[in-house]
Amino acid sequence: GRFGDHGGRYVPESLVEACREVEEAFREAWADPGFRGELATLLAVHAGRPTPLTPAWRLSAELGVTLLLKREDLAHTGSHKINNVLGQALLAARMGRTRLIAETGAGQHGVATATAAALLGLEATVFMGERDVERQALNVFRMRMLGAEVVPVRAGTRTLKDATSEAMRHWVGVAGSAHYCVGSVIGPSPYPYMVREFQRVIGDEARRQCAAALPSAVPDHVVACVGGGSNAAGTFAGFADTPARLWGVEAEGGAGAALGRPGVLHGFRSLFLQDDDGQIREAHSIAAGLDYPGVGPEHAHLRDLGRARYVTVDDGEVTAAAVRLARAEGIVPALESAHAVAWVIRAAGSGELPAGSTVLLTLSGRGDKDVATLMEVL
Amino acid sequence: GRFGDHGGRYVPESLVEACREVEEAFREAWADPGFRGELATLLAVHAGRPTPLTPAWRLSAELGVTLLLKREDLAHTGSHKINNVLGQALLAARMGRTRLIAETGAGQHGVATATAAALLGLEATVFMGERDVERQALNVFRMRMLGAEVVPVRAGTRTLKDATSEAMRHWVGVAGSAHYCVGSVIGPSPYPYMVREFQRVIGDEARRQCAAALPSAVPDHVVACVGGGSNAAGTFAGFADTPARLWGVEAEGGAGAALGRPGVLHGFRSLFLQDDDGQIREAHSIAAGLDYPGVGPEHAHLRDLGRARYVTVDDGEVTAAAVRLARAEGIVPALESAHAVAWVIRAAGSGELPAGSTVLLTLSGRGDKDVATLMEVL
Amino acid sequence: MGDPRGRVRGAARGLDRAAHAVRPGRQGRRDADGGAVNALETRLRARRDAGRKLLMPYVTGGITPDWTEYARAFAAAGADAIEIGVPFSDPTLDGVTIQEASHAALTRGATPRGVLAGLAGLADLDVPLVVSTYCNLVFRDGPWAFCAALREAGASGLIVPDLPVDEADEAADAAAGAGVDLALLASPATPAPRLAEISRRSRGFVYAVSLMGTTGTRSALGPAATALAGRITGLSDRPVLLGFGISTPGQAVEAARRADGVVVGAAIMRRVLAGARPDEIGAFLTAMREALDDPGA
Amino acid sequence: MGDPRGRVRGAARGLDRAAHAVRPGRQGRRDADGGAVNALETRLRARRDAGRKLLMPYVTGGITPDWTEYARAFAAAGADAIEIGVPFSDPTLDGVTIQEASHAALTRGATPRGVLAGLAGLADLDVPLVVSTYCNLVFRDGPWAFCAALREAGASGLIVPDLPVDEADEAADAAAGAGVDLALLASPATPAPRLAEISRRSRGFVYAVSLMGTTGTRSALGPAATALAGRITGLSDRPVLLGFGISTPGQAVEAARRADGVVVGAAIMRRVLAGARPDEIGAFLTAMREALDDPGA
Repeated sequence: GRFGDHGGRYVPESLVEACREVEEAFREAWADPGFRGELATLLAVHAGRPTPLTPAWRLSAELGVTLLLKREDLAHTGSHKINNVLGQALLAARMGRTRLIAETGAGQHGVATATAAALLGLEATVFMGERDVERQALNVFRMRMLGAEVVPVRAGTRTLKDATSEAMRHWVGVAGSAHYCVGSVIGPSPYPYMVREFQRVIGDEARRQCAAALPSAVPDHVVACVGGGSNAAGTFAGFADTPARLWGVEAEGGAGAALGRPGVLHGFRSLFLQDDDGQIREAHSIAAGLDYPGVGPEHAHLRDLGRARYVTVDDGEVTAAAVRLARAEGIVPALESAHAVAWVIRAAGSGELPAGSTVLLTLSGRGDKDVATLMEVL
Repeated sequence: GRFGDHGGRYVPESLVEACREVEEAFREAWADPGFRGELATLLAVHAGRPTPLTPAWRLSAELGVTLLLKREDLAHTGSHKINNVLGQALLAARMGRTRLIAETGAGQHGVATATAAALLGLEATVFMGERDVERQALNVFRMRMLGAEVVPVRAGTRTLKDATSEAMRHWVGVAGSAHYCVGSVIGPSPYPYMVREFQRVIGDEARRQCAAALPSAVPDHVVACVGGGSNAAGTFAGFADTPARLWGVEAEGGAGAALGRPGVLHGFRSLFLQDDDGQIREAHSIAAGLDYPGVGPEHAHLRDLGRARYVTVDDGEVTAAAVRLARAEGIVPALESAHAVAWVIRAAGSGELPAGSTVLLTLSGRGDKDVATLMEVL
Repeated sequence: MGDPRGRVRGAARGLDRAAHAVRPGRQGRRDADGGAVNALETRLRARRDAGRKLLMPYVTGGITPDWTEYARAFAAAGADAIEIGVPFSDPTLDGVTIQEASHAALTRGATPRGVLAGLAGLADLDVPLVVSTYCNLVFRDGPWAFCAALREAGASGLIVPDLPVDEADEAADAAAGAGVDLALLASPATPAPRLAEISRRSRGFVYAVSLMGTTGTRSALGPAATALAGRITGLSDRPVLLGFGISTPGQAVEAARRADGVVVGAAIMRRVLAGARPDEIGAFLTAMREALDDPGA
Repeated sequence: MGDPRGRVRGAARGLDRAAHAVRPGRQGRRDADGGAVNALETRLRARRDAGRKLLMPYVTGGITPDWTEYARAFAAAGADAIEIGVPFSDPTLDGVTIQEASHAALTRGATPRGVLAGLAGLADLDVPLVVSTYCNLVFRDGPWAFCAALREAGASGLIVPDLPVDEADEAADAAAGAGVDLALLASPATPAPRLAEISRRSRGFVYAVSLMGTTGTRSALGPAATALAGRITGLSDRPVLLGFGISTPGQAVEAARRADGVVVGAAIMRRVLAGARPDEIGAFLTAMREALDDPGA
């Protein structure tokens, strides 16, 4: 459960046994071809995998690079989140759990969890900051329509960070019957590792698709946005053993990897935005899914190793990139994903991505959910 | 351009030549492996085809039938509309047109058209009833974000019917430079035929997928919702030469095929809701995409032949079906698609679909767009 | 001159301005054998051949309770034919003015039956009545029934803007059977062979659409308008009326240089919708009549 | 009786209620060599062995400007140790009351440094001070620095609820190095071998969590609570304090049947948040003290 200095299992003693059970069940399931096959079937027939690899023809021409988009926005429920929740829901059912617990910010992971729960006949309880409940009323309704219970969290900043804390508190009391379905490569061990494994389907598919699409087989650069970092971790996993340079793009106001300092929160040791006293700072990003003050421990480790680099873009670049991708390719990206696009645009302009480079970018989700936000700022 | 007594080209003389040019260009393109290949590539790498065939495990068990869902909700932009607009946009570019014109009701076809236009570097002008512009502000913004011009139509009932009329009026003046991208299997010849051909990818894929999924290879019943009827026409096309029984499910308040009388509107002869004088009646459905007083001429013909049957469900059955599918399968369907689900639920209960039947249902789109509507009624 | 029909255009100036100057018997429109003698086309040809530029004003049937008074004012102002629109719920070839007029008439309760009954009340007028409407109303009870009703109401012509020549067979037969002239439309985009067919199969007159667009007033007539009229008159001896966008005496005169006459619709209905009474519309048309009769004035 | 430590529980009744009855030298907490003599555990063992049931009240440092007065009231009411929470922004194991208290203290400007400075002002009290906080604050400058600061401030114990035994090595070394007792937590879900390890490695006392849940008052103690205390006392001679959900004298007495004492936190902070002054909290604790000392009363 360690990624160098990061990771670990910094949880209340009451949760240690629950985490250990998840770890044991996951390791056993992951080694079981039956489980792997069942998950692969669900991903194919229900979630729409493999997702396509789309050459961004016009934007590539404009930028002078070959840009390929891994289209997680086309996965069921609108983002890569479904890959992970289907895996965890299947695991929970295998463990005899009857309910999923999840935290959610903008609601994407909550909707995905509610979806997987419905599909597998489990109950779902989703914790969501009260402020997000108000801002994301449509996603709240989607979750309820899917049969999930949505619990507004009134503590702290009433956003994702607090929803995560509350989900952990709730899990303490029900760990014997409920599985905590963490939404990113965060949380106590084995979550960062397990979620990465469930998301590596992105990278594995993209690796094969790049091999078919590129003369070089492997792209020169692999780019993904990073909040907790699950789509990036899943993407990077497919290219870890290649010479591709890995780039994680964070929100300027939520840049755990780029700007955080070592700390412990939500059960894991990693890099967190915090003040000199160690109080966690509230993250700020136009993309609700990047509005998290930390980063998954594997990313902290990849940064320590220099294997991946972490960069930031600001909200203005992000909205401009979203509009540019929409107009050039007919794809309205999630604002999270637009961070990766924004950095590619900047880096192609600055020469950090040299002309002629091949770039794989994981488009983690679709922008439908962000239209109201964009209407306010554009 | 005829389907039995239906179809034809009842357009102002000013549009006859434009229709003829579309027909000629389409026939030539459709016979050109280069065009077919280019479209197939776009559908695969950009729109996410093939879409999966999802066994509705839990609902099947509840209903006592084997229900397979053709997942057009997973196609890019959220519905089958993209199949048609990519075809027409590619055709328009081939014809040297620089702009697409489209009508839209809820905005799905408008968003798809704006998307295809962006992808192929065309301009787009979308006509939308003023009432729909107000009701569907998010989709209006999506279209504008994709670079399309959205023109509110203030005539008549200020909904889809009037937007269609206005798009035709506009086309008269610009037919030399702009292509009218009709959104369903309606309009003057060659549109009903051409759109059906562009949508038959649904049926062709489903046919192959059913052959792999079902011991009988072909389902006993094929069900799709019908507004203008493009997803149904595309689905039926794949099963025309099989013994499968074909069912088109209409909205009670927009049932052109089930309740309409012969007439001519928007360039084609078919079945329309109208009063004794021949004035077209306004359609009413909770699903904006079925809010059209007519039906494509091929459906009128299939009804005349008895090859397909057309049935209706009411708004209450539709919302109940949407919730039931969401809870059973983790799929929130578009309210249009929920019509087909509602009828399968009813017909399985009544024995019209006998126990043990195999049923293919085309889930034409996803329900994200309808969440606000459902919030009001549930 | 290149005029294939060898008429003396200048002769128009010698005619009286009022329509009754030519005075065809209105019983001609009721002739049971198909009415070749006194049908619309006969009347228009005669006037055209006499050197008169033809004027066909339009009114939406049922637009006001006393809408037939507008037709009477047209006649008094020197109309050579009168177009009466039977309002349809979805007038896809009409611009905003006639859309609005149609909507207003339908809101007032106008029906095809009611409009035709109004026409019957114009039986004393000595001007051919031409009904225009959309396919759906013609096909509702079938074109045979519709054309019979037209004839019964005293109409001698029919215009169906969404019925191109390719789709016109049955309606043409029905119209001919009822002694009603089905006028076809031609547009600037119509290719030559097709234009010949339209000219050949049209009855009453050929309705030349002046521009690629909908009905409605325009600030200027494009060159395509008169070019189209010229193309048709080069193909056929049938009267050619130019319509769409003609709203001023000057435009009417310009249109009539190559065409045999003009249709004026939206320019009238815009005034009617603004509240103009029949006498005011009459004055507007009188000015147009005078300009057509004396284009040099 | 099954008590493995063979103490005479009834002896507790003979003790004075006030903490100074046992009177260890406060200089003991400042002993440079690690303070084995006067450290937290020594004190608690001594009292426990004397038959006294232990009471450790909790206050959130910085909750009011004069928050240390609450600690003084605890001491006066007969506390055997005092737990001072250093507020953290994200108290994931705390229920709503202590979350609210932490938030309020942070909003007032409370900092770890400030709270420790406050502790130093309690140097005259004759009750061991135990600091509780979350990992992130302990690790901010490293556990060695944090534990040194604790010692400097006069604290003799440390509780870190999100630091399970598996992750505790470095912090345990640092605490030991600073002469601070790092108390570990045990929960009803902890399996037997692990419970043994926790009991062995914990210092000061073993913090037995009464239930699977967060801090906060509960209407009743579950059977798991006393069962856990029994399991631990069966494994180790170290004092066992039962915490989470103990809010009434009756619950304290019930908890102390198997445990060596109780931790009372949310029940106090709920009153503090409602405005209770130190003397009112003192009265509340005095009642609890009396019940513990005379459970039959």
